[in-house]
Amino acid sequence: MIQFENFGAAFGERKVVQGLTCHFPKNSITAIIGASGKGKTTLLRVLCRMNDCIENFRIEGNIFIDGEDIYQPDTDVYALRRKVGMIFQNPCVFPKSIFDNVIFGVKDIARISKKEYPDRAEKVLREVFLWDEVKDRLREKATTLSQGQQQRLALARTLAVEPEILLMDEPTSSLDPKSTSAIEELTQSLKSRHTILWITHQHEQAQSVADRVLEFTDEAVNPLRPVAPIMKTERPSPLKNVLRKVQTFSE
Amino acid sequence: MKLSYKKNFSNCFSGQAHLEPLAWIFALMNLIFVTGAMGLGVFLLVQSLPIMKAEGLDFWLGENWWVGETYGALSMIVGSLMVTALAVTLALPIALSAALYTSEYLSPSLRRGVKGVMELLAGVPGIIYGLLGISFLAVTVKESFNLLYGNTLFTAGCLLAIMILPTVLTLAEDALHAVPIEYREVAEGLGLSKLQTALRVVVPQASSGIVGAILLGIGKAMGETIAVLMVVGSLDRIPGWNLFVSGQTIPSKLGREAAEALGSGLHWSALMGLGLTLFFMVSILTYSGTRFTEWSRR
Amino acid sequence: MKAKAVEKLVLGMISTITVLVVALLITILAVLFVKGYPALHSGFLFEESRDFGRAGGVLYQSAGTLILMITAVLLSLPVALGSVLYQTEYLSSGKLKTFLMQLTYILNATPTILFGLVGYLFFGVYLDAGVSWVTGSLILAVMILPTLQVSIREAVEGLPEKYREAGMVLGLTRSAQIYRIILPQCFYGIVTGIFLGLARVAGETAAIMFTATTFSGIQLPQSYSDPVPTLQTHILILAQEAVNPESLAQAWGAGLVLIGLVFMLTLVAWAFRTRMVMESEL
Amino acid sequence: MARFKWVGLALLLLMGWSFVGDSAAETGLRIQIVGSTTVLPVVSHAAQQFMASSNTRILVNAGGSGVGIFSAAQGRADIGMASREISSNEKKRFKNSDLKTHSVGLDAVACMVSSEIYQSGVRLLTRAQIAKIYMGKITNWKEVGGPDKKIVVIDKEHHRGTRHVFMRYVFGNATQRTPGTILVTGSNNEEQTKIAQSDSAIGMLSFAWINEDVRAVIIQDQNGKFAPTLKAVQSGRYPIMRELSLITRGEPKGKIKAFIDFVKGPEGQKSVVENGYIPVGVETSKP
Repeated sequence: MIQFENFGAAFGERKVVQGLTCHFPKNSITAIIGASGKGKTTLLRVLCRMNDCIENFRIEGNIFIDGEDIYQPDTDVYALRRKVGMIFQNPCVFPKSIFDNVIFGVKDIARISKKEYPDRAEKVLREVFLWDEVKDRLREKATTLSQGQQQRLALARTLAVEPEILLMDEPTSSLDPKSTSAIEELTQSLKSRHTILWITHQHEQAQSVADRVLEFTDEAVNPLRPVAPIMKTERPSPLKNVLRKVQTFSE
Repeated sequence: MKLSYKKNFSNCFSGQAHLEPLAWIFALMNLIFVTGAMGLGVFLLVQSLPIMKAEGLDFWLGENWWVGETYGALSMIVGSLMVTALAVTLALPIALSAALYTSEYLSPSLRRGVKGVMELLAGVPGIIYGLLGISFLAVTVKESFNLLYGNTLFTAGCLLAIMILPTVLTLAEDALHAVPIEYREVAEGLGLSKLQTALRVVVPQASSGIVGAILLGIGKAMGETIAVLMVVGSLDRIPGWNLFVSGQTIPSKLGREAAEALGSGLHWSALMGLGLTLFFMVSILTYSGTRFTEWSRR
Repeated sequence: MKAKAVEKLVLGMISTITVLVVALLITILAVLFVKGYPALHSGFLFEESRDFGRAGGVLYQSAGTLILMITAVLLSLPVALGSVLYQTEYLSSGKLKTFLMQLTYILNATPTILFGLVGYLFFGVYLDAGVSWVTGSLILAVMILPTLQVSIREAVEGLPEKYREAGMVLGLTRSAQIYRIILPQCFYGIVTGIFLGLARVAGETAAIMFTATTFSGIQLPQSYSDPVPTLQTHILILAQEAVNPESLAQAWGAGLVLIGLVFMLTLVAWAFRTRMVMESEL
Repeated sequence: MARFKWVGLALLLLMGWSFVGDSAAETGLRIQIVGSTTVLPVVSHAAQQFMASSNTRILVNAGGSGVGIFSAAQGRADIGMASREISSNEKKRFKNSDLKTHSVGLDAVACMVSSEIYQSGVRLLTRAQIAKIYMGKITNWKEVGGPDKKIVVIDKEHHRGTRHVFMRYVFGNATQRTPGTILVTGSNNEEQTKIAQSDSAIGMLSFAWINEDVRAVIIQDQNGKFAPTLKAVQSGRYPIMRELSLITRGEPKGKIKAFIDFVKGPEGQKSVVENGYIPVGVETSKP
């Protein structure tokens, strides 16, 4: 599904990822752990080419999704981003109604007719277990929701455009325990249809949610050591062989 | 380790952006803006070429401006500089100390009140200041300095000082107020008094904003037309060191003769030359201001 | 002890200066009001001026000022909006961006009379529009372009990055990004800019006095090639007659109307700015 | 997005207004008049009356005689107002324009002083004295029999018709440089204001601007003394006289001719008199 080949990324002279080669199979949940500033977020962002607009951001190597190099000059970036959904650390809802938020992406991409909007909204809101909480207040401003609800709303908004890959950048770090477990449970249920990459700081969370773990390490002088303990997976640790280097530089 | 990084795709036409009509419309709008801005300068330059050819350096060094005979802009340049210098000398110390007091000592509600008044006054039209100038200031100047007439360079300078005061004050205050509160806490924690903190910590931190405010004030004073035109006396003569005589500034000269000179060859060109001179003076001021801001940020 | 005394002295000085400045400026406002108020008889705003401004009201002058203001902003807004969005959303070359910023600042500081001169020669003479509504509003449009650009840029660049990114990951095209996210989210910022631009136009005299208005014979422009009466030039004409008590009183009255207009616009801009701040803090 | 729709709508409406209206304006029902501030009051009043009985719109604008002649010659205005003759320079520049002058009245330019000076006894100035004052050779009123006060010499912008006429009388040269000048003014109103505000000023103004703050003095030259009275002017003896004229490019036609005839006719001439000028047809000996 997702294949990094000798991938590296740098902001100007500062390299954040170097020589990464690894594979993420379809319908798997991979947890990515490691200290901050080690290129975890960059790894997710390059998958939907979010860093295109950052001046002096450079990459090397290749990234393939479904066998296609996504950094070709003729890549349809918008189609790519529809295929790859991303959830951020802090939930971001638009100051519009809940309903408008859910169909925000659908509206523009318009793959379904307007009549189907409510159905689509209901479907994805049910998927994120938010339907019962908001079904009576779809016209209210989304900003009135709690943080946990907002994060689930953001997830619903992303699911509504039916991405194949879900990138979650510490989606629970700003949430209370209850919302956290709701999101964790939810992610499990999404596994059947999506390939999920999940950045987290908590090892327990990684172990309970993910099939596999990719760890970005920072070992004193030599920051280059790859560690790839694999949990709850049928296949024995392909990552250990694949992850030759996860190289990070801290300043 | 190879370092042959791919160029990323961050250029303006990333992906399919160049296929969007909106991109082209916006590019067109941008082109209009650039053409307009550059056009202004180029137009002034082209239009003033005949006078440069005819008068050469004497255009800037000549004292006599006799339409149809000779065009020397020195008296207007000197007048502009004197009036601006006077306005700045009067307004700056007052505006800056008031800004410091407003930012560092006033309570939030009082500060908002002062800022409100200043922002309203910064928007009062030049024509209104002109009206105030001819009705009150010119008469006051005439009487308090025992002059024969009130339309002097000094009157114009005072009027400009009052005009730029609110602008400089409110912008300088913004710059001071934007300095994070932590700086002040640290400095006061080290035992500095409030005034020392303000002068040694806050003011240097805000220096680029303050310089910006000052330059904007100078630019505004230099370019003001209508209010100056109404009180300056409009006499094309180098005033020497005496501020209490009538004189002429570049904008007031332009305002008076523009309609008449239109299309009349060398006279129009001479006015354009004046315009170009003014444009250069203000542009250099603005440019050095932005450069200073960049430099001080580093 | 000495240091303390110095500090007290300085503090006393700057507080006195502040009080004096505020007092001076409030006095100016008060003078404007006191001088202008007597002229504001009941129909001042709704009567046309008679006897070349010495009697009557300022109906058409106010209307003319409004017309010029609005056309100028309508002409300027698309260009300002387009060029700012082009610079912030499409352009990536840092050098070009810096250059365009410099250009904006220089244009912003350019004396308004120069816009009048060059604009009149270009629009009025070369394009043969003469002394007219269209010439005046085009000149004013160019004049406020940098003002609008600065405030629109402030709003667009102040938009929290998270909104852009949220739109981006949904696969919105750049155009969609602009009209689905940036324009609605920056609405209050842009409106603030518009009102500041309007206020700037309302206060401008030098650029229009020989390009857009006329002494008499005009009420409302019947076409874009007609001149427009304005409050600003009305005041200028009356002020040149400062000995004549009636005309001077009329000038102050017109001045008060003009200031009222400018203040109103500024206050509306404030109101929108407050809303902008509130929205961005959500 | 809906919020932006009104902007587009307003733009369309406004454009509609300006273009629909333009077709009406193109039918030639609009006369533009520009020029001398001396002629301005006459023409403005006449224009108001003319418009009341006609669907023609007449736009009148100030600017000075130079602007009037120039605008008429260039076709920027239908009629130029001038309070002086077309100079030889202008005749040369606009020789292709076929300028036609239509005299609508006569005006006399007086030498004005502040009322304080007048009251202190300066009632008469000789031509030589005025010349010396403007050349900066006489700088104190006591040299011409007034109080011990410096003279505030007020000049006009060089292109003004009043200045041309005055300077031609005083120096024999319409564009004389006057180093004695202290203040320069533009319109008649502005100069009147400056003379009134000062208490020791001298200046030049049309008779129409004489009032209790701004007084005219008797002028003396080799031909005798000339009091600034309407009688002296009407007798044609007053030395600083000028024609107030309307200038067209080629012979006027249609509405433009109708308006010029209106100004020359009884109603127009009434407004000439009301504004303090002398109607056409009075015999004078021009300088």
